[in-house]
Amino acid sequence: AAVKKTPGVTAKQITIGATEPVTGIASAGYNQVAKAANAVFKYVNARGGIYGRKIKYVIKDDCYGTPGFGCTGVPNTATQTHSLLGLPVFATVASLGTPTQDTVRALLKGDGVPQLFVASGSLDWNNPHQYPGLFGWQPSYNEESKIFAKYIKATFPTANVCFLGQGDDFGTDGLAGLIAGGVTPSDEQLYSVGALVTSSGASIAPYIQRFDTDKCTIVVLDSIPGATDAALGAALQLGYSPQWVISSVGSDPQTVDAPFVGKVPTDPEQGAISFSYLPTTTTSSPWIPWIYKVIKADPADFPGFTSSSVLNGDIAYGAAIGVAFVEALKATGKNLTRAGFLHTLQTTVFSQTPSLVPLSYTNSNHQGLNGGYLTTVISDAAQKPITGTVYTTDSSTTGPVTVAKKLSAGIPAWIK
Amino acid sequence: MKIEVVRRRFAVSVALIIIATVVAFLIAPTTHNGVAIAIVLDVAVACVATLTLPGLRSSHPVVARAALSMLGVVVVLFVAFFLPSASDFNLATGAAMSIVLLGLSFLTGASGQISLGNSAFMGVGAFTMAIWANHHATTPIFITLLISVVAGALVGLLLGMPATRLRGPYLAGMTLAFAVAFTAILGEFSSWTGGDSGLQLPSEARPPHWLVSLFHSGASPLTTSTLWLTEISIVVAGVAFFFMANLFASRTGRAMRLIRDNDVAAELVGISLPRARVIAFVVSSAYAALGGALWTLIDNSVSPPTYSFALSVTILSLIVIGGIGTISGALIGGIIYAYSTNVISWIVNQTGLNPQGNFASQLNGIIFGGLLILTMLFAPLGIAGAVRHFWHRARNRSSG
Amino acid sequence: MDAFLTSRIIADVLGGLTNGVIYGMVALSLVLIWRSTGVLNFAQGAMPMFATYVGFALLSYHFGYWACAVAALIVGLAVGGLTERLVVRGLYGKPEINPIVVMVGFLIVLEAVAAAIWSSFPRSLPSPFSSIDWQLGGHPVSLSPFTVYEIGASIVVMLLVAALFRFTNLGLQLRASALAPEVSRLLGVRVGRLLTLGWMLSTAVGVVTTILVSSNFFTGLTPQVNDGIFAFGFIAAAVGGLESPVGAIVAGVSLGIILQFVQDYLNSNAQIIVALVVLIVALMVRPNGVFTKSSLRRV
Amino acid sequence: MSPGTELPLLALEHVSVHFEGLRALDDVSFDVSSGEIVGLIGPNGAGKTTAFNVACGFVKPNEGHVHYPTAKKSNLRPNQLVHAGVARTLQGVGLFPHCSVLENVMAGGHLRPSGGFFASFLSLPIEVRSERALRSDALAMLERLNIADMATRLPSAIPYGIAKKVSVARALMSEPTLLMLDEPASGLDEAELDDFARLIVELRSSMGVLLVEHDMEFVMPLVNRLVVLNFGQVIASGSPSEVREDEAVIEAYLGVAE
Amino acid sequence: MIAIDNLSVSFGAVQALRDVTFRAETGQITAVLGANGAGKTTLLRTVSGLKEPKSGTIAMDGQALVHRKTEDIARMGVGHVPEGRGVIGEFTVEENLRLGAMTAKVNLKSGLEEQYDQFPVLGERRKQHAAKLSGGERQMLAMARALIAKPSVLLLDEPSLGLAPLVTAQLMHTIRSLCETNDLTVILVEQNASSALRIAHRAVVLHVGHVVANDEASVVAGDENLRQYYLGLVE
Ligand SMILES: Nc1ncnc2c1ncn2[C@@H]1O[C@H](COP(=O)(O)OP(=O)(O)OP(=O)(O)O)[C@@H](O)[C@H]1O
Ligand SMILES: Nc1ncnc2c1ncn2[C@@H]1O[C@H](COP(=O)(O)OP(=O)(O)OP(=O)(O)O)[C@@H](O)[C@H]1O
Ligand SMILES: [Mg+2]
Ligand SMILES: [Mg+2]
Repeated sequence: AAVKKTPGVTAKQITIGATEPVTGIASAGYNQVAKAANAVFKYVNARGGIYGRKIKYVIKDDCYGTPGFGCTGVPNTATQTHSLLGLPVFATVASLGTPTQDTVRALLKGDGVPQLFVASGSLDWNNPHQYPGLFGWQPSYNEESKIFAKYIKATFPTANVCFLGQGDDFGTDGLAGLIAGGVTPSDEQLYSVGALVTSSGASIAPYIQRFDTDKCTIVVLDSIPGATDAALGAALQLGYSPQWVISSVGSDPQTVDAPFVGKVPTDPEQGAISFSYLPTTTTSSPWIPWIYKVIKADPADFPGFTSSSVLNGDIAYGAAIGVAFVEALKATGKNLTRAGFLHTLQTTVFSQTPSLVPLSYTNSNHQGLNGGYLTTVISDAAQKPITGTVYTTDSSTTGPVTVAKKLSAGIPAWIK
Repeated sequence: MKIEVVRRRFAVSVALIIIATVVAFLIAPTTHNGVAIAIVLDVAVACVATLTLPGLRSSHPVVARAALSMLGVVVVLFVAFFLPSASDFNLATGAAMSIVLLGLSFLTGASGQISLGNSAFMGVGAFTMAIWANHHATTPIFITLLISVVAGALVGLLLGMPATRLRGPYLAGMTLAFAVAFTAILGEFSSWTGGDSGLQLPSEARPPHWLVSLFHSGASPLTTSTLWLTEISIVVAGVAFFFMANLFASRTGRAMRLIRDNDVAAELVGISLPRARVIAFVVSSAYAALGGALWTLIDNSVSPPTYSFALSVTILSLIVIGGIGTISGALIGGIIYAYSTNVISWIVNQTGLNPQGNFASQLNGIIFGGLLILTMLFAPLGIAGAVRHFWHRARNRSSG
Repeated sequence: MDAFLTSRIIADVLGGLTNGVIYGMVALSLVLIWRSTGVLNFAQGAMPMFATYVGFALLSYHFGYWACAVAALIVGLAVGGLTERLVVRGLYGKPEINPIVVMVGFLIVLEAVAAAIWSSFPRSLPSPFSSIDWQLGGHPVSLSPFTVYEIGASIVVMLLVAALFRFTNLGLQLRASALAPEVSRLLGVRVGRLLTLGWMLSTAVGVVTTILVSSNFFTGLTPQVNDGIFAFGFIAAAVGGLESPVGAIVAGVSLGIILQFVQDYLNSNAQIIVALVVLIVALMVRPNGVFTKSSLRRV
Repeated sequence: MSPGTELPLLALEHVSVHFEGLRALDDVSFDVSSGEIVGLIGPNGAGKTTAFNVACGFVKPNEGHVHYPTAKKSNLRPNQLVHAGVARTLQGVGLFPHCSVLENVMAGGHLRPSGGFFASFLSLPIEVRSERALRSDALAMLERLNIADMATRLPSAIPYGIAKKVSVARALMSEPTLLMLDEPASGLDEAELDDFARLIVELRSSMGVLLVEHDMEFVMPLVNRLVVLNFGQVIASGSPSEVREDEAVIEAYLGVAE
Repeated sequence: MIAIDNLSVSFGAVQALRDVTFRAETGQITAVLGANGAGKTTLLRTVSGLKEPKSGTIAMDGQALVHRKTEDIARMGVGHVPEGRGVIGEFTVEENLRLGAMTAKVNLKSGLEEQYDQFPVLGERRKQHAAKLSGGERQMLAMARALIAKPSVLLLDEPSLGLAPLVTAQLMHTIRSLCETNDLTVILVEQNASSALRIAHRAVVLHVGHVVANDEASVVAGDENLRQYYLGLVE
C-alpha cells in the first residue's frame, strides 16, 4: 500500500534528535541525560529494535547558550534544531532547558515535528491548544513546590520559611506553588543565572547571609546544582544550618557538593529534604538494577561504569525518558506516523516506565508526570524516601495534593 | 569604451537572458519556483555581461562593485535552491554573520581599533528587532530591520565616543567589559527583554506574502519556513557587501587606514581622529546590529545568552581566519561559520571517535582555537591574505 | 551608627577584600606579562587552570595539598615557559591584535583540552584551612582561616612582584626586553630568556590565584574556573594601568570592595555593569589607566 | 609683494610653555610671512620642537597666543591646521607605511570638498568625481617632483631622500600658504640636500616656510631670516649674516667660527 | 680590533653588502661613509649580530663574531649606538643608564657620575622619561648609555644626527680622546662626511654595498674623485 512517508522513519530506522549542553558551563551533569536515554535506545536496538526499526538518536550541542569560552563556535539552539530538521527527524526527544526549548517551539510546530519530553519542569510545555506537538515530562516546578508545602505545613508548622529561586520560571513557578500550597515565605529572593556564571557561586552568598540574619529555619531552594552548592557553601561559611528543602532539579546528591569533597567532614547536603519522581537507589525498585544493566552495556558513552558506580540523578532521568519513549513507540504500533504517535501518547497511560507514577497525557494536558515522594539526602551519593508515600497534584492553584492511587508497575517483559 | 562593444554585448546578453529564462522554467517543475530561478539566472547573465566590459573597473568602479556584489548574490541564491534545507538554513546564519564580520573587518582591520564587543552590538540589533516587533507587530519587517540598525549605530556612537581616546589593550578591555556586561544589562531590563527566556517574534512579524510565495516550493514544510529567510539574508548581505566595498575604496576608507598607520600624520592632513574613530565604531556596530537583527528573524526568537562574550570571541576568530581588513575575509568567515559544525561532525564520523565522548565534544574548541593560533602565526592576513599572496606569486612567476 | 549597619559594612569590606585581592592578582599577572613582554594575555586564566589540574592530579597518588600546590606552581612555570617559546615567540613586534588573537585561540584550546581530559565536572581541591567564618558574639565576621590565608598569600605574592619591578635589576631588564627588545640586546640583556621568565612568573602568579579560587567552597576546579574573575581582573588592570603593578593591586582591591557593596545593596547582576561604568569613567579621565604616568606624545 | 607689508601667516605672541617646572619656551614671539623662509635654530633642548608643536596645536601654550592672522584663526587643534593653510612635515619622514606613495600623497588632499561619509558609503557621484580628481592631482604632484615612477611603491621600499620628497609632496597637496619643516635635512646626503634646497626656494614664491634645522651649511644660504632660541628664549633674530656675527649665538650654538 | 672579511649581506633579493673587507684598528676611529642606502647601518647591525650575513667573517681580537647572539657580542664589549637613537622612552634617563651599566658589571655610581659630568643635561633630567627629552638630548643619552658600559669596541651610527653644531664638535672631540686614551676601537658611521673625516684615522667608503675606498682619512678627504662621486662633497 502506498503509505505517505513519515519524516525520519524508514522500515529499518527511526531518527530522532535532541539539543543539549554537551559542552560549556551548563554541561556538567546535564550532558549525561541524553546519553543515558541513548543507552536505553542502544539496549533496545540490540534486542531487535521496535517492530524491526532501530532508533538513531542524534544529539546536538547547543551549549545551553551559556556565556563562557567552552562554547566557541557552537551554534545556538535554533541553528542546531534546524540541522536536526534537515536530517530529518521524526521528533525531538528530551531536549534540555526552558529558555532553549522555548526558542524553538514555534519552529518545530511550523514543521510539524513533535517536541517530546522536554527536560525541564516549566509550565511552558503544557499548552496543547497552541502547541499540539509539545510535551513535558517531569513534574512541574509548581507541582513539586505544592507537595513541599504540604509537607512543611504538616511537619514544621511554626517554621520561618525563606525561599531562594532561579530568576526564571523555575523560581517563579516554584514560589507560586509554595504559596498555592499554603506556605508563604517570610523572605523570597531570586538569583540570576548570568551573575552565577560571571562571578561564580559567590553571588549566592548575600542571600544566605540575609536568611541567617532573618533567622530563617527552613530554606527552600529552587536552584540548579551549581547554585545549590553555592548556597550550602555560604551557609557553612557562616555557621548557619537551616533545614534545607531543595527541588529535585538541584538536589542530586552526587552532582551537588563536588566542591566540598575533602574540605568538610560531613556532606553539607545531608539531611536536606528533596523530592523525587523516580525511585531512589536506596529502594528495591526493579528499575534500579535494570538501569545499571543498560548503562553498563554502553561502555562507549559511559566508560568505567560498573555495578559499584554511583547512579546519579541525571543518568536515571535520561534512562527513564528513554524508556518512556520506547514504550510509546511500542504502543503506537507498526504503522508509525506522527499523528498516530501523538494520538497514542494522549490516550494511553504508560505505567511501565521507571517513574513512580504512571505517565499520562490527555489532549488537554501535556505536562507529564504529576507525582513523586519526598526524600532526604543521606550521603553524598544517595537519598532515600522519607515515608515512601507517593503524592500527586496538578499545576493549578486550587488542585489539592493527594496520595497517588495509581503507581507504576514493573519492567515490561519485552525489554527485561 | 567603444560604443559597438557595448551594443554587441547588449545583444548577446538579451539572447542569453531569453535562453536562461527558458532553461529556468524547464528545470523549475523538478525543483522550485520557476520565476525565482529565472530572475536569478537573468540577473547573473546581466552581471557577467557588465563585468566583462573592457576597462570597467577603472572607469566605473561603482558599477563594477555593484555588478560583482549582485553576481555573488545570485550565484549563492541559485546554489541555495538546490541545497538541502538544513544547509540552506546554515547559509542564512552564515550570511548574517558575514555582515557582522564586514563591520569588524572595517573597524579593526581598516581603522586599527580592536573590538571585543561586537557580540553586544549584534545583541542590540537582535533585541531591538524582537522588542520592536513585539510592540509594533504591524511594522513591515524591513522597516524593523532598519530600526534595529539605527539602534545599533546609536549604541556604537555611545560606546565609540569614550573609546576614541583609548589605545590597544585599554580599548580591548573596555569593549570586553561591554560584551561581558551586556547579558547582565539585558537582565536589568527583563520586562522588555524577556529575562533569561528571551523573546519570540510575533507571528505577524513576517515578510510580505508575495516574497514568501516567490520562494515557496511546496516540497517540504521545512522549506517554506526557511528558504525565504535564506534568500533575504543573502540579498541583505549582498547589499551590505556592496556598501562596505564602497567604503573601503573611498576617501573615508583611506582616512581609516591613515589613522591606523600614523595618527599624528593623519591629524596633520586634516583628519579629526575622534571623528574618524567614532565613524568606524558606528559603522561596525550598525553592521553588527544588522547581522543580529537578521538572526532574530531567522531564529524567530532571541535569547540573551546567545549574545554573550563567547560570541565576540567567535566573531573575532572568524574574521581573523578569513582575513582581517579585507572584504573577502568576511565572506570566507561567514562560510566557515555556516559549515564548520558540519565539517567537524564529519571529521568525528570519519575518525570513528565516539561523538558523545569527551574528546569529540571538545573538538570544536580545539579545532577553532588551533586554527586561530596557526592563522595568526603563519598567515596573519588570514585565508584571504594567503590566497592573494599565492595569486600574486603565481602571476609574477607566469609573467616573468 | 547602628550595630547592624556597621557589621554589614564591615562584612562587605572584608568580603570585598577577599574578592578584591583575587582580582588584584589576576590584574597583576596581566601587568607582569604586559610589562615584561608587551603582550595582552587573554589566556591568563586558562594557562594556570591547566597547570593546576596537572598539579592536583597528584592528589590521586595520595600527595597532600602543599605538595600538589608546589607541583602546580612548577607545572605553571613550565606551561608559561613553553607557551612563550612555542606560541608567543613569533608574535613580538607584530601589530597589537596578533598576540591578542593568538592568546584567545590558546585560551579556547586549553579549555577544550582540559574539558576533554578532566571533563567540565567541578573537581574539589582540598583546603588546608577551614572556610568557616569566625564568630564574634554569635555573628559571623566574614573572615575565616581560609580567607586570611587567601589574603595573606596574595599580599605576599603582590609584594614580591612589586619589589621585583621596583628594586631589582631583573625587573628593569624584564621591562626593557618588552619595550625595546633590539636595543636591550645591544646592551647585553638576554632578551630571549627574560621573555620566557616573564611568562613563567606570571603563570605562576596565576596558579596561586587559581588554587585559591578553586579551593574555596563555591566553585571547585573547572576548565572555566577563571573566566569570570579574568573579566574583573582585566577590568582592574585597565583601570589601574597596565604599566603599573601597584595600580593593578589597588584597582583590583577597590573593585572587589565596590562590587561587594553593589552586590549587597543592589544585586549580583549589577556587578559587571557597575564594573563597566567604573572602567569607562576611569578611562575617560585617564585613558592609560589611573596609575600610569601620562606620557606626552612626541611629534 | 614684499614681506612685512601685509599680515603674517603665523605669529607667536609671548608664548610660554612649562613642563613640570621646566620652561621649555619662555615669552617667545616671532612671525612668518608669505614669501619668506624662516629658520628656527638653537642648541639641543632649546625649545625648537616645542615651538613647532605649539604652532601646530600639539602642545597648548601656558601663556601667550598662537595666531594665524591671514586665516583669521588662532590656537588651532592639529587637524584644523590645514584649514588655516598650514602644512607640516614630521621629523623623520612620517609617511603612512602601509599605503602606497600615491595614497600618501592623496592623503594630503584629504580636506578637499567631497560628500562626506554618506557619499563614501553610497559612492555618490560627488565622491567618485572628487576621488578621481584627487588621484590625478596627486600624480601631477609626483611628476612635478620627478618621483612619479615611485607611485605604486610602499614607503619602506623607497630611498630615504625620496621619502622626504614624498612627505613634502603630501604637504603641498593641501595647497598650503605656510609650510613647516622639522629637520628636513637630517639624513640626506649632500647631493640630496642641494636638490631639496632648490625645491624649498622654488616653493617660497607661493608660500611662507618655517624650518627647524641644525645643518648650518644647509640653512644659512637658504633662509631669509633666522630666529635663534636658547633655554626657551629668543636670543637673536635677523638675517643669516647678522645672526652669524651675534656673540650670544656663537657662544651658545655655533661655536667658534672656523 | 675588528676584522671584517668578505662580508656579504642581503635582504631577500636586495644585496646590501657585497664582499666587504676592512680592519678597524684598536685605538683608532674608522669612519664608514657613503650615501643613503649604501649599507652602512647594515654593516654595523651585522657586526652586532642583529643581522645574519650571507657569507664572510667578522672577528674581534681574533674571536669570531658571526653566529653569536647579539647579547653575547654586547657582553664581549661591543657597544652599539643604533641609528635613530634607540633610547627607551618609557624609562627615565637614569633607568636607561642603569640598563646600560647592568650587564657590563661596572660600578654604577661612578659610571653615572662620569656620564653626568660629560653630559650635564642628563644629570638635570635624570628622573625624566626619555620620551620627553628633545631630539638632541636623546642622542646624548644614547651615547652615554653606551659609554657607561666601558666598551672596548664602539659602533656609532650617525651620532651627530640632530645635534647642534657645537655639540657635534664636542662629541667628535670626546670620541677621539676616548678612543686614544682608552684604546677603544671605534667604527663611526656618518652621513656628514666632512666632520667625520676631520676626526677619523681611517675611512672606508661604501657605495651600494661595495667598498670603493679604504685608506687613511686624510687620503680619502683629499681624493677629489671620491669626494665628488661618492661623498657628494661639492666645493
Ligand atoms: N613633555 C615634556 N615633558 C617634560 N619636558 C619636556 C617635554 N617635552 C620637551 N621637554 C623638554 O623641553 C626642552 C625643549 O625641548 P624641545 O624638544 O623643544 O627641544 P629642541 O629645541 O627641539 O631640541 P633638539 O634640537 O635637541 O631637538 C627639552 O629640555 C626637553 O627635555
Ligand atoms: N629590513 C630591510 N629590508 C629590506 N631591505 C633593507 C632592509 N634594511 C636595509 N635594506 C636595504 O639595504 C640597503 C642598505 O641599507 P642601510 O640602512 O644599511 O644603508 P645606510 O647606508 O645605513 O643608509 P642611511 O644613510 O639611509 O642610513 C638599502 O638598499 C636598503 O634599502
Ligand atoms: Mg627637536
Ligand atoms: Mg643608516
